[in-house]
Amino acid sequence: MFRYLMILGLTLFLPGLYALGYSVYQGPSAWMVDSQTFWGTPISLFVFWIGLAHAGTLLSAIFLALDIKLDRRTALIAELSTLVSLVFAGIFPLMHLGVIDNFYMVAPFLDARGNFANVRSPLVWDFCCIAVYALLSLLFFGVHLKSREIPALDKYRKPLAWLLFPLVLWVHTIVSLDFAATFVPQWRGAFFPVYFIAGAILSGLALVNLLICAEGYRVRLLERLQLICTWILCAIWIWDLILKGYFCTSAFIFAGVLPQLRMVSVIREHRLGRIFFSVSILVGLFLERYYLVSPTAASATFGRIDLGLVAFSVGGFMLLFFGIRRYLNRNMEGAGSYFGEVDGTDLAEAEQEEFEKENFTGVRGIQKLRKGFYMQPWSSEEYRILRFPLLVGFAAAVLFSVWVWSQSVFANVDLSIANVIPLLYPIVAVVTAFTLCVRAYFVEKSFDMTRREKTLCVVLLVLAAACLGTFFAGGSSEKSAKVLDSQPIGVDTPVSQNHARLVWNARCATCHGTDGRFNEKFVREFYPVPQKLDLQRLDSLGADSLVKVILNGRNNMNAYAGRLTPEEALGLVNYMRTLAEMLSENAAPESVKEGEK
Amino acid sequence: MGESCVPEHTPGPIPFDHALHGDSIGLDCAACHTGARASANAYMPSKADCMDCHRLPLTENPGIETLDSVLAKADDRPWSHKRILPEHVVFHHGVHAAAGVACSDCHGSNHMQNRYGGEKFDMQSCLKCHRGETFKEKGFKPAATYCAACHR
Amino acid sequence: MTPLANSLSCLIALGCASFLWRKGSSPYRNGAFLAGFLVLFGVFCYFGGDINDPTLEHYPFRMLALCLCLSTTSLPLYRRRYLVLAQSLWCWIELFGGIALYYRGIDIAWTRIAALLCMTLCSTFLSKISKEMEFCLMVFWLAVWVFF
Amino acid sequence: MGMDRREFIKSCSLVAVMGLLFGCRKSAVLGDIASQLSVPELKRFEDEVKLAMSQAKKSLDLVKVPTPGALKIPGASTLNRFGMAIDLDACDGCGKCILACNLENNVPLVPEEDAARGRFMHWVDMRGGAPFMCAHCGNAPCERVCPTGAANHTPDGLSAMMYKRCTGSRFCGANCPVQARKFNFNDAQKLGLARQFNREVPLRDKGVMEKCSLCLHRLQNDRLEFKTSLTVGTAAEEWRGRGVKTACAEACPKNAIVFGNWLDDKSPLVQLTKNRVLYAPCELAALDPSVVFMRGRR
Repeated sequence: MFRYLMILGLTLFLPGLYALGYSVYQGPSAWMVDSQTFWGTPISLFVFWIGLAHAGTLLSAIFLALDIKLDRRTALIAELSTLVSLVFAGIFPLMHLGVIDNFYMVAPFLDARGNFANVRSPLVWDFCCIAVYALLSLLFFGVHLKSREIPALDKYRKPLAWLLFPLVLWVHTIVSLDFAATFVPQWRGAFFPVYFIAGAILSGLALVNLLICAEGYRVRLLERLQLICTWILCAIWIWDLILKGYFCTSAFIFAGVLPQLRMVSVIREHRLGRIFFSVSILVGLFLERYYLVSPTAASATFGRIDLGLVAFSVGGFMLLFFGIRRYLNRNMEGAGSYFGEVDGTDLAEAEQEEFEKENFTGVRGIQKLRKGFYMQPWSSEEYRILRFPLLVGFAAAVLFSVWVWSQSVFANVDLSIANVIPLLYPIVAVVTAFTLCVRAYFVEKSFDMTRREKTLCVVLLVLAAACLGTFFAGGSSEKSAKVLDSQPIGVDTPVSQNHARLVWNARCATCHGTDGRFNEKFVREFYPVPQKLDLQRLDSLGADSLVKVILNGRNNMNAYAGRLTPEEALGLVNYMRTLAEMLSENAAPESVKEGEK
Repeated sequence: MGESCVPEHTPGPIPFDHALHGDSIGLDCAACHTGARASANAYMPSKADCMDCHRLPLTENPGIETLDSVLAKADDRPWSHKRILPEHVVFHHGVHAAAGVACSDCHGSNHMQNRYGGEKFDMQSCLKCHRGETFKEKGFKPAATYCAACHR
Repeated sequence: MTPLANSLSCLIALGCASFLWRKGSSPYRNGAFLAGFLVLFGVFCYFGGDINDPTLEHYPFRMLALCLCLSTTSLPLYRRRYLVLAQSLWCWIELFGGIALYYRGIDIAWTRIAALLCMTLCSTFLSKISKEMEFCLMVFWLAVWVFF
Repeated sequence: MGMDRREFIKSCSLVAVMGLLFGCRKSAVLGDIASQLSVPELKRFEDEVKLAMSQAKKSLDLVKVPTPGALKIPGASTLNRFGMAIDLDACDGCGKCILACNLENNVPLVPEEDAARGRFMHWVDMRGGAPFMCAHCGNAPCERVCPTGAANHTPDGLSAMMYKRCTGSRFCGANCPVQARKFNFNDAQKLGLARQFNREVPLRDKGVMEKCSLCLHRLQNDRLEFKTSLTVGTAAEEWRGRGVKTACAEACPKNAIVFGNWLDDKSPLVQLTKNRVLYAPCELAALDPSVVFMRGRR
C-alpha cells in the first residue's frame, strides 16, 4: 500500500522538482504573479501547507493538553504529517524570494555588519515562529516515539503539549497577520487570525483523516470534528462576504457543501466516501488560499510551473511521509504497537466510540465530580515540570526585547510594543523547551541514547551552529572594479568660496601656505620664496592675468592647465583676495610686535 | 564577510619614499593625494604633480639624478590603486578629513615605511566609529548611521 | 458602533451563551450553534454598525469570545480550565485583531487587553467557583465589553 | 556504525547538492556571459516611455492634504524634509520627466511580454495625466513590513531603498496602497536591457524592489560636499539641501515639478506651494506623504 502511494508521490514529485528548479533559476516571473501584490502560487502553497502542518500538533498536543484521548497511532501519524508538511511549508516562502541568497537577513540576529532584521515585519515573525514550531514539533514527535521505551519521558509530553498548544495557534495567527496587517483592500480583516486558525484546523483534520484512511482505519471523533469545522468556516466566509462582498464560491462548494454529504450514512460508511470528503476539503481550502493570495485579476494565468509547484508539494509530501512510514515499519522494533498494525480496526473503533462518549457526554466528568474531583491551582504535575523552564523562557523573551530596542537600526523607527509581541512567545517556547530538555537530560537517570541518536543530535547541533554562523557572517558584496589614479579634471562650473578654499589647500598651500603666507618648512628648504600676497599686487595684476598665471605658470610657478578648470582658477583668485584681506587685517598688530622686538 | 581593504598599488618604476615627502618637509598628504581632503576619492599623484617640485634639482643626494631621469620617462599617471568599496557604498574621503579624522586614524602609519594596505574596513568598523564607539579619545561627533547616509 | 448597539451586542452574546454546552447535547449541536451564532453576530454587526469601520472587522468574533466566556460558567467539569481558555481566546482575538488594525493606523485597546489578561491570570487561582463568583465574573466581562 | 557513516555521507552530499542549487543562481559561468552583452540604445528607452504613456489609464482620486510638516519618526531632522509638489495646473503630461528619471536612475527596459502586460520598471508613471511616483510617506507602510529593513526612512524624509539588503519578499510591494514599487523580475543586465547612463546610481540586480528614490544620490553628494567644504568659522550652518533638484524637476519644461525642503522657508517648494491647495492620492492621505500635488490657488 505505502509502496504504491510512494510511487504515485514520486511520479508527481519528479516533474514538480523540475518546476521548482526552474522557478528557482528563473525567479518570481516563472510562476503566475499577481499584478498588485507580486505574490502568487508559492505563497498560496505556503499558507496551505502551514495549515496542514497544524494537524499533528493540534490533534496530538491540544487533545493531550485538554485530556481528550486520542490513540497513540493516530497521534503519531498526525505528528509525523506535521513534520513533513512543515518541510514543504518552509520551502515555499524561501523559493519565492527574489534574492534567495539573502534569506538570512530575515532572521533577527545581529550580523557581522551590524544590521538587524526589521522586527516590525510580519515576515520576521513568520520566520521565527515557523522555525521554532518546526523545532518543537520535532522534539514532541521524538519524545513521543521515545516515551514508549522510556516511560519516564511520558511525563514530559504533557508539559510539551501545553507549550505547543499556544504555539501552534500562534504560528497560524502570525501567518494571517502577513495578510491582515497590510493595506490590500481584499485582506482587510482583524478577524484573520481566527479565520486562518479555523481554516488550518479544518485542513489539518482533513489531512489526518485522509492519512488514517490510507492506514486503513477511521477515527469517528476526527470525522465529526471535521464536519463541525466546515460549518464554522462557512460562518466565517459569510462574515467575509458581509464585510467585503467577496466570496470564493469554489472553495465554498468544495470545503463547505460537499463535506455535508457525510450526513448520508451510505457515503460515510464507505472508505472511498471518507477519502472524498477529505480530498474535497483540501481542494476547497487550497482554492480558497489561492484566491486569497492573489486578490486582483491576475495578469498571467495559472500555468504549468504553478501546477508543477503544486505537484511538487503534494508528491513530495506523499513520498516523504509514506517513505518514513515504510522505514519506521521496517526498521523499528514494535512498529506495530506504534502505528497500530496489530490493532484490529473494529477494536479501535469501539475504543473510539467510548472516548467520544466520555469526552462529550460528560460521563467521565460526572464520575470525577462525584469523587469530589478538585485540583489546587498551579499544582498540576506538568506545571511543576514546566515552572522553572518557563521562567527562563520569559526572562529570555524580556532580554530579547530589551536587546532589540537597543539596536541602533531602530533609532529612526517608531518601534512599539505591538511590533515585538508576536516574537515573544516563540522565544519563550524555544528557550523553555531547551531548558526542559537540559533538565530532563540531567534529572532522568534512566535516560540514555543509542549511538545513532547521539550522532543525530550532534549532526543537528552542528547544522544549527552552521546556520547561526552563516546568518551572522552574511554574504560578501562584490567589490568595485574602479581604478583610481590621478585626479581627473572637473566640470567647468563656477566654484564656491568653500570649494576654492579646498582647492587652495590641496594645490597651492604646499608653497603659498594655507593662510596665504609661505609654507615655511617647505619653501625655506627647497624652493624659491613665492611672491607675497597683498591686495595691491592682486589689484594691479587683475583677475584675468592671475588666472592665466595659474593655468599657464610663470617663473617658478607651475602650470595647472590640465589639473584645474578655468573656473576653479578664477575661484582661487577670488579666494586669494580673501586671504590677502585677512593678511592685511592681521598685518597691523604683527608689525607692532616686530617693532617691539 | 567584511570588505577588507587592500589597495593594490602598482609598484611603478619610480622609486618613492613616503618618509622623504611627508611631514619632514612640511607636505600634507593631500598635496600629492589630491582630493583626500576635498573630494569623494583620494587620488594618486600624476606625473605633473611630481614635476611641480621635481622640475628643479631639489637636493644634492646622489640618487636624485637617476630619479629625475626616471621621472622624465615616466607615464603621465604613474600610480593607481583599486577602489575596493562596493558600488553601492558611498564613501566620501573629504568629508571624513573635514570632520577631523587624521589620515593615520584609518590608514595607520605603515605607509611611512612604504608598506601599503593591511587596513581592514568593513561595515562593522564604519558603524562603530559612526556610533562613537571607537576613537572615543578623539572626541569625534557621532555621525549619521541611517542606511541611506552611506548606501544607495 | 454606537454605545447602545455595543451594549445590545453583549446582551445578545449573553442570550446565546445559555444555549451552549447543555447537558447531554451532542458536539454537532454545539458546533451548529457556534456557527449559527457567528452568522447571527455578523448580521447584527451589518445592521448595527458602519460596515466600513475597521474596528468592526473582528467584532462578531469578539462577541463569540464573550459568548464562550459567559457559557463556561455553566460547564459541569474543568470549569477553571475552560474559563481560562475562553478568556485567553478573547484576549487573543483582541490582541491580534488589534495588531492587525495597528498596522493600519488604529490604536490597540490596551486597557481591554490588560483587563482581560489580568482576569485570565486571576481566574487561574479560583478554587471552587460559587454562584456569586460566577455572577461577578459575568459582570466583569460585561463591564470590560461595555466600558473598555 | 557502517550504516551511520553511510547515512552521514548521504546527508553531507544532500547538503552539497542543496548548496549547488543555491549557488547556480549566481555562478561564475552565468555571470560571465552577462557582462559581455551589449547595452541598449537610447532610442529604445524613449520608445518604451512612449509605450508606457500610451498604456497609462489609471486615474487618480485626490483629496486635500495639509502642508507636510516635520516627520513624526524618532530621530527625524527638524531642518530637512525633502519632498516634491507636482503642479497639476501647469503639467501637460508630456512625459519628459519619465525619460529623465529613467536616464538619471538607470531604470532598465522590460522584455516585450512584460511591456504588453503594462509591467514597466519606470519609477515615474503617468496616472490621471500627470506624473506619479512614490510619495515618500512619512508613515510609510512599505517600510513597516520590509523584513530585512531594506526599505527604511532617512531622518530627512526620504523613503530609501537599500538594494543589497533586499531579499525580494515583495511584501513592501503588496503593502503599497498605490503600487509605486517596481520589482525586478528580470535580470536586465543579462538580457541586455539595462544601461548605466549615470555612474552615480548602481544598476539593480534581479529580484530586488525599486522605486523613486527622490534622487537620493544627488542629495547624498550635495550633503557630503557641503560638509566637506564647510568652513571652520561658520560651523553653525546646517545643510538644507539648497540647490538640489531631482532629475524630473530639472527636465520638466513647464516647471510643474518642484523639489525642495518642506521645512526650509527659502526652499522653492515652500515658496511655490504657499498659496496653493495641496492634494494627495486618497489612499495615501493618512500616511503623511512628502510628494504631493497642487492645483488651484487659495
